[in-house]
Order: sequence, then structure tokens, then C-alpha cells
Amino acid sequence: MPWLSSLLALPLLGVVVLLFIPGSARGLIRWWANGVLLAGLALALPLWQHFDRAVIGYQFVERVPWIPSLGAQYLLGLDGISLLLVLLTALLGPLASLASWNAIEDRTKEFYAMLLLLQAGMIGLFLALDLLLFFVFFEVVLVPMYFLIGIWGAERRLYAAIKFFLYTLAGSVILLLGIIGLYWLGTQQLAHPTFELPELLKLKLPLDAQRWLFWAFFAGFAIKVPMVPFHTWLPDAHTEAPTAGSVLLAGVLLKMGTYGLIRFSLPLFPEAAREAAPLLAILSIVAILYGALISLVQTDWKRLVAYSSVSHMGFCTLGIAALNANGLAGSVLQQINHGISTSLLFLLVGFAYERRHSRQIADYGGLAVVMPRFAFVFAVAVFSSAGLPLLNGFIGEFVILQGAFTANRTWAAFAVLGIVLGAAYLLWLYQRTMLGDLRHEANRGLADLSPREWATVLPLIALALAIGLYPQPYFAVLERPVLELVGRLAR
Amino acid sequence: MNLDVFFFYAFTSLALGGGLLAITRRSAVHAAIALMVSLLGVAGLYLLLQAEFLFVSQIIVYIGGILLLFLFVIMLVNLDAGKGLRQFHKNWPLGAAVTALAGIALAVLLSRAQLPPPQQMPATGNVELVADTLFQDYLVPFEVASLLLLVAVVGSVLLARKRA
Amino acid sequence: MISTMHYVAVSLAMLLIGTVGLLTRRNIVIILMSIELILNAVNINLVAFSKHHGNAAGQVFAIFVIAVAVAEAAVGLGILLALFRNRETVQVDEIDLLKW
Amino acid sequence: MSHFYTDVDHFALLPAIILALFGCAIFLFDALLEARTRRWQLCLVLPGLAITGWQLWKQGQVGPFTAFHGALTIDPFSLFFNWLFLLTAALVALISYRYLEIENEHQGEYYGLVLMAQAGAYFLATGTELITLFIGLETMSLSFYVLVGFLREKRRSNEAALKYLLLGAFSSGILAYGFSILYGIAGTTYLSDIAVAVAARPAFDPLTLIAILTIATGVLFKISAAPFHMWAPDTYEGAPTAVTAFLAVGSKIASLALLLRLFLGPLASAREAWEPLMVLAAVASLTVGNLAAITQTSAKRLLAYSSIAHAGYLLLGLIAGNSTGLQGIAIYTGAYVFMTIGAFLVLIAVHGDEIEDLNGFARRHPAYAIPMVVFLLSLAGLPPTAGFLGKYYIFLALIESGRYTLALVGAVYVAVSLFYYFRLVRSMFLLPTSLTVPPVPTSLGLRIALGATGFVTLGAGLYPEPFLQLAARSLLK
Repeated sequence: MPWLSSLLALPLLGVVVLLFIPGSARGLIRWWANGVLLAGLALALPLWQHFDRAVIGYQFVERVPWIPSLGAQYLLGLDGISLLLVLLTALLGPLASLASWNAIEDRTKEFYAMLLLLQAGMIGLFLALDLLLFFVFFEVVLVPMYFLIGIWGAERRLYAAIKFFLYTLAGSVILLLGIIGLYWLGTQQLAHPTFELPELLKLKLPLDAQRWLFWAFFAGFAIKVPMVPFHTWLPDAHTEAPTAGSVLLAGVLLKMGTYGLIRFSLPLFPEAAREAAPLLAILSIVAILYGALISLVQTDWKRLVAYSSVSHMGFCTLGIAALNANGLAGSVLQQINHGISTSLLFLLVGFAYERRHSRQIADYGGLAVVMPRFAFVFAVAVFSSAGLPLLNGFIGEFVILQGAFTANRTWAAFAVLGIVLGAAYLLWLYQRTMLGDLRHEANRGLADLSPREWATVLPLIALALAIGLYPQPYFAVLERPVLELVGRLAR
Repeated sequence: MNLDVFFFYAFTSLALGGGLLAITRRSAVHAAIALMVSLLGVAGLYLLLQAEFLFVSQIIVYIGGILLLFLFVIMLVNLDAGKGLRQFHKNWPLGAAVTALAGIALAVLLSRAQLPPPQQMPATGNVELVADTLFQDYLVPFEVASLLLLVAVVGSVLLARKRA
Repeated sequence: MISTMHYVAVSLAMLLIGTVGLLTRRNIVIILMSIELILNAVNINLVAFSKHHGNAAGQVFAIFVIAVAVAEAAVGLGILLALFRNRETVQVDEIDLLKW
Repeated sequence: MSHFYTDVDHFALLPAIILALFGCAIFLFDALLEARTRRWQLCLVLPGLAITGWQLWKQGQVGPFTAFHGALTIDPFSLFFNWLFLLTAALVALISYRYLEIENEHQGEYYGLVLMAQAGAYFLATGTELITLFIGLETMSLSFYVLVGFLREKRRSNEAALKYLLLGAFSSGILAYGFSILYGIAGTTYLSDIAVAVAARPAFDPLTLIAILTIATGVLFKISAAPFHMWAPDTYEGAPTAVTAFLAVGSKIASLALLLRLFLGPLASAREAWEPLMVLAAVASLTVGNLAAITQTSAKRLLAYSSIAHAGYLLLGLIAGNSTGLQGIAIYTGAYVFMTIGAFLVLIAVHGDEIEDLNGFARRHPAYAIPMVVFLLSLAGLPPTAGFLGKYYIFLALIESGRYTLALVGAVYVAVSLFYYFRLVRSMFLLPTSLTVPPVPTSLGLRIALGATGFVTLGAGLYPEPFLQLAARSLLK
């Protein structure tokens, strides 16, 4: 069975069927879209069982010629890194959809169509082993996200949507030039045109070419992560997007950048990567500290979570910049962790917003009195995000710090400062929103989590605990590809 | 002074002088008359170049046809009503400057140009020669020209006719 | 002695006169006349080169250029009449040829 | 058959003859029709195009050949462009009739002129002799002048036509001047002989330079490349929208065929002289087109400026000067036909020229709005659309030939262009409906054209192999 293709085709099929459901049948549309996404998760989960941890290279590979004139193929495959990200995507898709059950009253059909399209694009991106195919998915994802933000977003949605699109596109056109340049060098050396990653990895690129291509790829991925000078699109997009958009944006879309760096930039241009690593690390540390400091002064709940993403993604890129096994493995795991904890935060902010229609922190306070269960879940999310031991965030950050420490002690020292700051703004947020007295009468009648809301947050909480308590299985999956990559980098 | 040289300069001054007058006149009628002078000068140059057929065509088609058309339209729409208005664009210096620059560049290039060695015209009469060339080597453009004129006729009638 | 290059120089001068007229005048009929001047410049070139090369191809080309001149003038004046019907002047400020 | 009109000559000329015959038939037939029955003219237009296509197909079955002593050349190049003209004319005819009925200017001459323009364009793609090219160009241009002014009662249309005619005739004159210089260089008007004569002259020969300067000016005018683009926005805006589509596509690619014939034929040996000019024109077109488009409030003007930018991309393919570049031009033009006509046909369906008129369009007519997103993505050059492939090949060609800076400039402008293209998407999807909603002139023809353009624009992006094969066979000899 073409397992990966089915995974990719399922949401697309869902869209096609959705087009034939009349727009007025909202209930049917919701059930259908959620069902499709859930089926996708059910289809993806067995991958975890069937994935062979001892194998080097890609598994479940599917190969069909796509554009023979260019040498582009429809080439899908999985290794440990992409396996984790695919599973994360497969999980967050249905959760985001479920969280939007009551939130989207307007143009419901279009909303779910966009959500399904987005899901297909994200899954395809992590599966693609052909650079052109990867690039197509990289771009395709932008369109549904543009609409998700632009149609169902908050007040400044128009601005945020186009800003998100333009920033990412500006990076990706340069990425495209890099891909074309690599393709051209590959055509000369391999004597046949190809975009196939394993083939391109055989190239012996001169350092000069490596540098140019590395920075071209970097432009595309760094804007997507986003690394610090390019991060200004992120707070706007996250803040204005609807809950489902924020969850997927933070949970999955940001990982496209870090995934791209690990999957392409490092192995393809190892020498240039070694050269660039210090700069990468400095940018990461700036992101960690800057993101944390900005978060401290936010008065908008959602914006705070958005800026915390900048900080947390800084850890992921710092792990990459360490260029050693701990750093890389920690980076991948931290990407998953960030997907879990930040999604959880955005979901909860979304639930609060649905009840109160305000994102101002000052409008809340003392919610623990009226919504104890909500406050409990929020505590788990905050602890997970802040990297408290026994939860997932701790593992990721700890391993990254180990990696960074091996590479350069100063980096690690600054990053630790970032963790402290992170704990500060998150706990302060918790205190301002959940603890204390109920200051606003409007908050008195708020209902606690509904069963549907429980259903969306429980899997994430369970996963956060599972990774925090027993992270070995995830590292086991990552071991082969990370060691392989480290080997390439050391050569 | 050679007679050829005299006629060349005479016709040249007619052609260029008429042209200059045509583009500077306030009244469209005056411009048309100046243009006629210029076209006559060009016709004279054709004669000097032993292109008798073109000389005749120039006089009949241009002066008999096109200019008449111009005058006809000028009268019909009473163009000279606009005589009192501004005659040049606001940004005419830009147009003039661009032309001057291009003119200087082309003139400099032209002054260094080398033509291939000249050839002798065949001894046959000009009209015969033109006819032979036209119908043997240039049959395609000749046929396409009929299309061109058809489009011109249909187009100008369509545009100029009153709505039914 | 008058060489081919003399004629080419006259042609260039004529081309420039036509271009200046086209780019600076506001009266549309005079702009159309400028175009006639440009086409005549082309013809002087063609006929001069025709003599230079000793074949009639240039003269044949010139005949076609005259045909084109007729056709353009006819259509141009046709459009002018249609325009005139919708507004009573041909000093048209909106038709600013240099605007971009 | 006499020796100066052989069977081969006839075979080479036949498509144009058929087009001209059907055009004349339409002019005559029109007298018999009432205003309401004029759409029956399509029963002449489409079969005429079909028979032309049949002839083109037959031409394609034989190898390349020349006719009329080399005045016409039937080769993959000519066939490729003629097929594109044919598709363009058919699509334009399909999207026109309802529009003209609503504008109350449904005259049969319209279709006749469309066919005449195509007949003229036939000689631009097929001609390899200066006079043929010139007369073909004029036949096409003249038809376009009339078509642009077709809404005789509208001042905008009159003025657009007049401006187009004045500058078009001027550029033809400059072009003819360049032709006369080429004739002066070679003593003949046949391109193959001119190529020999030009190649024999030294590099940067003054006469060749004059020819290059004037011919480039003339042709760049026709493809509306900066700095000779000033006619395009006003003309595009004032012309009937269906004609704007025809102008933006048919006229531009026919002039592109002329440009390629000249600069890759007789002037190929002087590449080092004209390449800097083309680089200037390309960069200027990209800059002017993309930056000016940002500030427009009229959707038609926006697309006009974007078409200036597209001319810049096409020139980049020429500048790269390798086979990938040519292939890129072929793919780009192929994609351009469908995405541009598609975008304009949606504007026809919107029945308004301003960007504001698009507000809330997606809610009212999603069947038009969704394809419009595809067209706009394609125009911007994003995957998975046909427009992406065109840009991909152009960039690849530039990188192959070591022109990295140009590739970067081109790539950056992709992001800029997305900004203004998505202003249309924003209007359609994100903004509420404006109060005055004009009727939508949908028709069967419009729907067929929408389906065809949308299918090709997206289909060629998702599964491009057949299109790439076609393009590879067309411009490479």
C-alpha cells in the first residue's frame, strides 16, 4: 500500500468531497472535516510501530517520475526526523479543527477546506525527498494560511495575512534560486538532472558554491523559523490568526524552517554550515533573549505566546548551530515539544477568547476560581513551555544545552539565561490570568472546559507528560539520522 | 556647381524646411500645406535617385490622397478652432531632449558608418524593374498588403460611421 | 558629388523632425503628420539604398511603406472622427504621449 | 502552377488565406444579422480557426521548409507561435460576445478584425523577410487600433485607440527605419542573407548599431517593455476588456516572435552590442511594471503594469541566450496566454475595472473567484501553476549562464508582484461586498474559456511534462 501517498491524499480527497457538501449543512461539514483529519491521524499512528529504528536512510519510499524533463520526481520517504514531525502534524491537524468547532460561524465550508488543504501541504512537505516537490509544498502551504488569517482572523487580519505571505515568499524565492543553483551544479556533476536529495548529497561542492547556496537556503528557512532579524511577521500573524491558524502556524509551519535547515542546509553544505554555525548561534541566542524580554512586557495574551515562540524557536536553532548529536537531536525533540506546548497555549487562549472576546491580560485574573480545570491545564501548558522537569520542555532544552555546552560554553550560558527569563514571563502570565481574585465581574460566569475542549487538550497533555517522563523512544527514532548527519558534518 | 548637387540641396531644403514648418505651425491647415511642400521635396529626391515610379506614387498617393484626407478631416472637425490653445505639451522639453540625445547618438554613429561597395542598377526601366521585383520576390507582402488595406477600410468606416 | 550617405543624413534629419513633432505637439492631426514625416524618412533611406545596391527591393519596400502610411492615416483619422463626436476638440490633454 | 507560386508556397500561405477568407465572410455576413443574432458569427469564427488549426497541423507533419524564396519559413518556431495565436483568438472570441452585447457594441466586424489580426500575426511568426514582417506587423497593429477603439461611444475607448495608434505608428516608423538600415547593410530584405552580411561586419559596427537601436526601440514598444511602455496602461484601461486581453496576449507574443526572429536571426552575431540594451530594458520593465502596479486602483491598469513586468521576464530569457532560456520563453509565453486571458475574463465577469469592484466577489461567484486565485498565483509565479514553470526556466537559464544578479532581481520582484496580485484576492475574498453590484455577464463562452484557461494553468503546473515536451520541441531547432 502506498502508505505515505494515502496520508497525503486523504485530506485532499476530503476537500474534494467537501466541495460537494452544500455550505448550509454546517454540521455535516464539521463532522466530515474532523472525521477526515482524525482518519489521517489513525492512518499515521501505525507508522510509529512499523518504522524500523535500526535502518539508515529513508523508509516507506515511494517514487514516481513527475517531470522527467527536469528530473523531478514524486519522491516520498521518512526517516526519524520527518517521522516525528509528520506524527505531530497528523495530531495537531484534528486538534486544531476540533478546537474550531464553535468558533467558525462564517463561511464554515471554506474554513474546513482551507484547513484540509493546509494539512495536505504540511504533511507533503515533511514527506518530500525531492527538492522541487519540497519547494512546491513549501509554497502551497502559504495560500490556505493566508486565507485562514485573512478571512477568519482578528481586527488587523488583512495586514497580518499579507505580511505573513510576503515575508515567507521573499525568503522562498531566494530559496528557489538556491535550489536552482544546486540543481545546476548537480546536473553538471551527476550528468543527469535530479532534485533527489540522496543523489544531491553525493555532490562534491566547492566551498565557494556551498557558501552562496547555504545562504540562499538560509534566507528561505530563517524567515520561516523565524530567526531574529526576520521575525517581525510572526507576532502579527499569530495574534491575528484564528485559533486553528495559530495552532498550526506555531505547531507546524515554524518547523518547516528548522526542518529545512536540518534536512537540507546542513547535510548539503556541511562546510559552509560549519562556517556559519557561530553566526547562527548568535542569532539564536539573540532570539532567545529578545523573544523572552519582549514577552515580559506584552499586555496581549496571544501576542505574549507568539513572542515566546520566537524565544523557543531560538533554542531549536541553537541546537542546530551546535552541529553535534545532542544539539541536533535536542533540536528536533524541542520542535516537537514546542509544537505541543505552544499549541496547548494557543488552544487555551482561544478558549478564553471564545468566552470573553478579549485578549488583554488585564481583562482576566483569578480565572482559577471559576475555571479550575482550565487553570490546571493551563498550568501544565505553562510548565511544559517553561521547561519544568518531568515535562517535555525540560528534556528538549536540556539536551540542546548539553549540545551547545559542548560546542561553546558561552552560548550555553546565555541560553540558560533565556530559560530563566522564559520561566519568569510564563509564570507571571499565569499569575496575572489565573491566580488572585476575580477582578472582573464579566469573568464570574465563565464556564469551565467542555468535553470537546477536553478532547482537544488531553492528547497534548498526555504527550507532554509522556515525553517528559520517558523520552528514550523519541531519541531512539532520531538516533540514526542524527548520527548520520553529524558524520557528514564532521567530514 | 554640379546640377545634381544643386537639386539635391534644393529638394533637401524643401523636404526638411517643409517638415520643420509642418510641426511648428499653429494652424493645422498651414501645417498641411507645409507638409505638402516637404513631401514634394522628398518626391524630388526620389527623382534624383532615379526612382521614377516612386516619384509618381509619392505625388499621387501622398499629395493627392493622404494630404487631401488630412485637409478633409481638418475642415470637417474645424480643427483650427483650437488655434488659440497651448500648442505644445507641458513636458515638451523632455520630448525634445530625448530626441536630441537620440539624434546626436545616431548622427555620431552615422558619421562613422561604412556602406558596402555600391552596385550598378540594371539597365531596364525603373517601372519594369519595380514590377519584376514586386511580383517575383515580394509576392507575399503584396498579397498581405491587400489585407492591410481591407482592415484600414473596414476599420475607418466602422469608427467614423454614425451609430445606426 | 552626392553620395548615398548624404541621403541617409537627410533621412535622419527628417526622422528627428518627425520625432520632435510627435513628442511635443498636442494637436493630433499634426502628430499624425509627424508620423508621415517619419515614414518619409524611412523611404528616403530605402530608395537611396536601393540605388546604392543596384536592386529595386528598397523601392518595393518604399511602396509598401506608402501603403502603410495611407492605412494608418485612414484609421487614425477615423478614430479622430469618432473621438470628435464624443468631444468637441482635438487638443487633447489626456492624450499625453509621454505620460507613464 | 506558375514558377512563382508553387504548391509549397500555397501550403505555407494557406492558414493566412483561410483566416482572411473567413474574416471577409464575417464582414459580409454581418449585414444579414440583427443585433441579437450576431453571436451566430461565432459559427464562422470557430470553424475558421479550426480549419486553420488543421492546416497548421498538416504543416507540422512535414519538416521545416521555406516558401516564396525564403520569405516564409515554416518551422517549429512558427508553428509554436501560430498555435498560440490560434488559441488566443479562439479564447478571445469566446469571452467577447456577451461583453459586447452588454456594451451595446456587438458588431460583426469585431470577429473579422480578430481574424485579420491573427492573419497579420501569422506573418510575424512565419515571415523571414523584412517587408513581409513589416506588413504583417502593420496588418495586426491596424486591426488592434480599431479593436481598441471599438466602443465608439465611449471617450475612454476613443482616446485609448488614438494614443495606441499614435505611439504604435511611431514605433512602426522607427522599426521601419531600422529595417531600412538593415537593407542598407545587406542590399536584400531576406533575413538569412542579412544574417550573413551582418556577421561579416566588425563588432560594434556603427550601421549595425543604428539598426539595433532603432529595431530594439520599435519592438520593445510593441511588447510594451520599459522604457517604451507608456502607451500600455492607458490603452489597456480604455480598451474593451476582451480586447485588452487580446492585446496583452496576442499582440505581445506576436511582437515577441518578431523580436526573437530578428535578434536570434540576423542580429544574433551582434549579441554583445544588443545584450546590454536588453538588460537595461528588462530590468527597467521589471522595476517600472512591478512598482507602478502597486499603486494602481484600477484592476485593468494593474494587469497592464504587470504585463510590462512579464515583458521583462521574457527579455531575461532572451538575455540568458542559451537553450534553456529559449525553452523558458516558450513555456513562459504558453503559460502567459492562459493565465492572462483567464485573469481578464474574470474581470469581464466582474463587469468592473476598479479593484473595488471586486470586493466580495468570492461570496457571490466563487466559481470565478477561485480560478482567479489560480491565475494570479500563476501570474506571480508560484507553484503549482504554469507560471511557476516559466519563471523556473528563466531563472535556471540565467543561473546556467552565470547571470546571478539578474536572477536575483527577477526573483525579488516575484515577491513584489505577489503583493499587488493579492490585492485582488484581498478584494475578492477578504473584503465585504460593495453596495452596487453590477450584473455578471456570464455566458457559455465565458464559462468554456474559464474552464480551459483554469485547467491549463493549474494542470500544467501539477503535471507539466507534456507541456515541457511541447515547448522543448518548439523553439529549439
